[in-house]
Amino acid sequence: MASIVASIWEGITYRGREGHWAWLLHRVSGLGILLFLALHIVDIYLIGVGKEIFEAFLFFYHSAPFKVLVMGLLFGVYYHAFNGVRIILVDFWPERFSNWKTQRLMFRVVIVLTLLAFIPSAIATVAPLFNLHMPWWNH
Amino acid sequence: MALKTRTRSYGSPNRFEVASWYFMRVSGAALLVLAVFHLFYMHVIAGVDAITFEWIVNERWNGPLGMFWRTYDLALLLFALLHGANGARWVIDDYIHGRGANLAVKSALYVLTAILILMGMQVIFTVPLHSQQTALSALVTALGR
Amino acid sequence: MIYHKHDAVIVGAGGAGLMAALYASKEVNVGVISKLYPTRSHTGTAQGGIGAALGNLEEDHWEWHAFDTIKGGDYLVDQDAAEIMCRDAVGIVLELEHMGLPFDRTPDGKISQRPFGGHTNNVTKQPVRRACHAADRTGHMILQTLYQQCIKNNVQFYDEFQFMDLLVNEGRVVGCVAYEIKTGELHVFHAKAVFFATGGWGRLWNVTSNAHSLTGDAPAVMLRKGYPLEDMEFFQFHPTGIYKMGILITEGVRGEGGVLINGLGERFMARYAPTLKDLASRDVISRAIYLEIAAGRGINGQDYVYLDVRPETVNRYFDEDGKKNPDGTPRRITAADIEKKLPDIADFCRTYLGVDPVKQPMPIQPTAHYAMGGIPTDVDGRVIVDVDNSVLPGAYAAGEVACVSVHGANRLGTNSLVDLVVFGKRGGIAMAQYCKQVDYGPLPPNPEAETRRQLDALLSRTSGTSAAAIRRSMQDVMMRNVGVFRTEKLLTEALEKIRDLKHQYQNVYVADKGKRFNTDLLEAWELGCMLDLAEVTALCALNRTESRGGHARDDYPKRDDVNWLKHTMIFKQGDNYRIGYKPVVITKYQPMERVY
Amino acid sequence: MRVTLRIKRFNPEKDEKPWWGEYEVDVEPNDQLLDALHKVKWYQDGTLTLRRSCAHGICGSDAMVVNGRNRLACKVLMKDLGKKVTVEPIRGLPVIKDLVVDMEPFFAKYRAIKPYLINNDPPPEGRERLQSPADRERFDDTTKCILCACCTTSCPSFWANGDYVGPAAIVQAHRFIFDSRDQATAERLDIMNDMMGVWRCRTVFNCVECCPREINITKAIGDVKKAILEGGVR
Ligand SMILES: Cc1cc2nc3c(=O)[nH]c(=O)nc-3n(C[C@H](O)[C@H](O)[C@H](O)COP(=O)(O)OP(=O)(O)OC[C@H]3O[C@@H](n4cnc5c(N)ncnc54)[C@H](O)[C@@H]3O)c2cc1C
Ligand code: HEM
Ligand code: SF4
Ligand code: F3S
Ligand code: FES
Repeated sequence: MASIVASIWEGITYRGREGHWAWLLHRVSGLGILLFLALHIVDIYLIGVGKEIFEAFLFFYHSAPFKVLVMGLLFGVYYHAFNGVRIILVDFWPERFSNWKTQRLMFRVVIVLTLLAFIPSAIATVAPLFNLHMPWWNH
Repeated sequence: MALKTRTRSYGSPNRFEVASWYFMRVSGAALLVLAVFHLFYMHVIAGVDAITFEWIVNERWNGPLGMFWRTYDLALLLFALLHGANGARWVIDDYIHGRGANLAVKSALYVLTAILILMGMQVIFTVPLHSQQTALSALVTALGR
Repeated sequence: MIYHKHDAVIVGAGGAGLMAALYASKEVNVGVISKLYPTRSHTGTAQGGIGAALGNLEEDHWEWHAFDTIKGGDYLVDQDAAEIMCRDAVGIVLELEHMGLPFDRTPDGKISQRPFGGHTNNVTKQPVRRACHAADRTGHMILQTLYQQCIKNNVQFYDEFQFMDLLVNEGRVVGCVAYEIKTGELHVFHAKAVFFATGGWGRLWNVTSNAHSLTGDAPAVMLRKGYPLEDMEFFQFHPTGIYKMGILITEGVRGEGGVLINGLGERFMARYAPTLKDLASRDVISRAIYLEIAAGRGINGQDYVYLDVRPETVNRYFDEDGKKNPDGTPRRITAADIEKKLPDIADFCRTYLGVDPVKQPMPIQPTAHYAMGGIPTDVDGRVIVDVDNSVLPGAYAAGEVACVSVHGANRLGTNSLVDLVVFGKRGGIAMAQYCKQVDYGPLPPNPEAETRRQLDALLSRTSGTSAAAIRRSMQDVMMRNVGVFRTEKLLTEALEKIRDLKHQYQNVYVADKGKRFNTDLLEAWELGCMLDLAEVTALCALNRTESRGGHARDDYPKRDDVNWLKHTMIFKQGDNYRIGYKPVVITKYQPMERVY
Repeated sequence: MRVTLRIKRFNPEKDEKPWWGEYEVDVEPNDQLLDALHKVKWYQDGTLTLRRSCAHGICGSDAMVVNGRNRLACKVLMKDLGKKVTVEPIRGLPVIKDLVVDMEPFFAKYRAIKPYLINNDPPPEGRERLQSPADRERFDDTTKCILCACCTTSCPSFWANGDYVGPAAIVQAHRFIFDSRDQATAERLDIMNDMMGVWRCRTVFNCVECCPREINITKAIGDVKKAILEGGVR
């Protein structure tokens, strides 16, 4: 256990550059998504069990604290997805993408794309709390 | 003494490791479409508040595109879980070194993954039929539809 | 005390030690002791190349190489040894290639070669491309390749073990004592033979290209045990060290066309060596730089000059000299060529000087570089103990620590790497033969007692002078007084000062009293070795009243073949020294005046 | 200029746990960190322990964590470090004393990848094995490695799992895999194809960012991964 803590601590305190932070975030986001996914499967499973119990769960989903978690999830998935593409490019075309200059640039692109996807999603997530609706929503 | 330290020997080529590495990339590419679109669709295009029991059962899975969505959700479920579970396996191999502990945690991961897959398939195949039906008969129904 | 038994022990894991280990281990059981991990040895810093008359790019013969070596060494070279070296070099370089050494290649796939200081076509007197190279990290590649081969052959290494004493009993070597740095334990190695390959001792000087670890431990131990050291007055100052830091800028830069420029913007080497100019032999150039600086023609009147390898400068002088490619077109160099052929040099300049060699000239000054003298040996690495060439059975040496003598008064660039591999191999083979013929001699009683006494003395004091302060004073006085130019006055002064420092050393204080990785203790012990070598260097320099190669006396500016065509052999006797002489072996090449 | 060095000290002979030593030294802007450390060792505290030899970034002795990042102490200048400099031993290897770590596990991995040319044909008589400049170029980058361990000890995969063969060993393997004279490509790729081989690399790039020889390590690892996937070197 001590060694796990130590190696996690090392991972955080080392002053790496883009690649290091990208890796850390990729790992954390991947694990986070997995946890969320597990939860999500359980709640969807409840559809099969019955309407009441499923809707009780939905109520929990629509609560404000949970929205914060959902925002984390959204950010995590977008980031993980775009960064995953970066990793795939580096892996399959090392001669083109595997050097620190391109790598730093790519990380920035990943962050930009993540934000581009995240910002509308975040707005849509918090909107209902303030009784706002996106124009195209029909409920 | 500074004489030779033995190290773990390397050189047992591991087909599974290559396959899993490859699978992470392939499933990642698939998930890029499946998961990102799923989230964007649910949260921005549809809006989470639209998600109710009726909406899922009647519109998503039984609407005109019902079969499409069921296939989509099944693919998403399988890819995401296998991808995520394999990722988690990597992380476990990274941090948990004791043979016993490593095996125990990984076994737990596999069992949980299996259960989650079954649970997920169960819903996708059985809705809106009654939950008592087995997954198999649901599959037959789903395919026959 | 921990006991080991090997047929042979090799001390030092640079090029010479590894080459010996590789060959000896094929026949007998060897252990290699090194105070550094083998890949940290200073051979790894050698840049420019290894000389061998392969003739891959133009006509060349090993006899030409031998002549250049002898002339470069100002005729103090033992000519039989030089002939062996230059002849064997050809085969050994190919052998290194077969071992996997990644030499640069010619367009038709052969080992690429470049010109280097002092290497000539003996007929046209023009520079010849003889230095086989792997970019500017030839030494690195040699070290790596040899270490790789040793791993392949399962050579037993004792990494981070410091040699401290040689064990001699009944007139022959029976082993040695080493200190395990990690634990502070003493280890006694019982062996039939011990092979010294500990490299040079450039750390005697303040501005040096040498590593901190090059402190001359083995020769100092030999000296103390009463065995002679040969030609200690000859220490090479490489003309182009980075100003103040001493980090070496390879001759390869000048091989590629780089020129030396003084404060007036002149290419001053044209005056000192009209034919070879910037590719004249090292002693000639170091002296020229010193003279320019002394005449106030340093850059801005300071004590350095420029080495200029900017393409525009180089190409201008190519035209001026009428330099041609083999196909007859005028020779040209581009910025990309410099990056490609001298990547590490470019990197050093940017890192340490903030100077881009493609755009700016590099400030340089001569730097203490290479020990021509050392432990005397014959051409098979056997250690010689008197002026009549008697050997000490079981003692071997090769590489920079040894004096065969193939470098005479001044070593030619690329010849050290040749020396390492040729004599490392010959010595390794000869030693293996010897080990197969004899039995283990008995160890003396308490073999580690003398070493323990030395270490205990250093550890026992609770106050005193710091080793660092003494070392600094020694390096300063060696730089100032026993440097490129020497006079009786400077040398006498130096001797006094060194003796005073040796006196202070009796009181040196070691702060770290622990057993684990005690480098404080080892540095103090090494300082003792360096002070001994500093003293004999100054003494031999004072004794030799002529100027020859790397030894330039302002008060005796001429070479004096009548009185001084002989090797110095210095012996320690009690607290005093005795100097003897050994004739120079001359085969075909009669001494002539050296002009470049 | 006056700087403060915060050095992580630990002598298992007498310390229970690591502690931070603070030292003030006067340095020139162009001094190496190694010079500053020497000033401490030589004039303030002789017990400070570190490895060093060549003093110009070629021997690979003095890898350490400087201001949170792996560097060679002799290849970083004081002017680039600021007024307060923290120095720690490299991570992932057991500390012997102060800045000195046990390098044996690192070298054991190096030995494990068969770091020597394997070619069982008798070499040609009286000449070299030919190799075109283009073939030579393929592995040029990885021949530069000085085994300083900066890369391996900056790699999160290695910190997490010391069994990972590590970037330095892969760099060395690359040097032979892509050498046209070497005949053991399949065997080498098998070694690299181990579970603790190249697949543990998560393309973190910490190795590349700190390699003092500026070797593009991640690309070398990528080349090896690709060679395994393609079943050989193309
Ligand atoms: C910067 C530079 C550039 C050079 N360029 C060239 C060039 O281009 N061409 C050329 O021909 N020559 C060149 N030289 C010279 C050449 O590199 C050296 O002379 C040569 O490498 C010395 O090799 P060696 O094997 O004798 O010793 P080294 O490589 O110095 O090795 C000495 C070994 O002895 C060990 N050792 C020392 N003391 C002890 C002890 N007490 N106990 C245990 N082990 C000990 C060390 O650990 C090390 O392993 C250059 C030298 C320098 C400094
Ligand atoms: C959305 C598109 C996705 C892409 C493009 C993607 C891509 C990747 C890739 C390429 C890797 C390998 C990383 C490496 O080798 O360093 C990876 C790892 C991982 N992924 Fe994904 N992934 C996606 C979605 C997901 C989802 C939905 C989950 C969770 C269920 C997930 C969980 C993980 C985990 C846990 C890891 C291991 C992380 C690590 O080893 O540090 N990923 N992903
Ligand atoms: S690859 Fe670079 S960082 Fe790694 S050991 Fe080699 S030189 Fe050092
Ligand atoms: S830091 Fe490590 S994960 Fe790979 S890219 Fe470098 S080896
Ligand atoms: S001392 Fe040699 S690399 Fe720093």
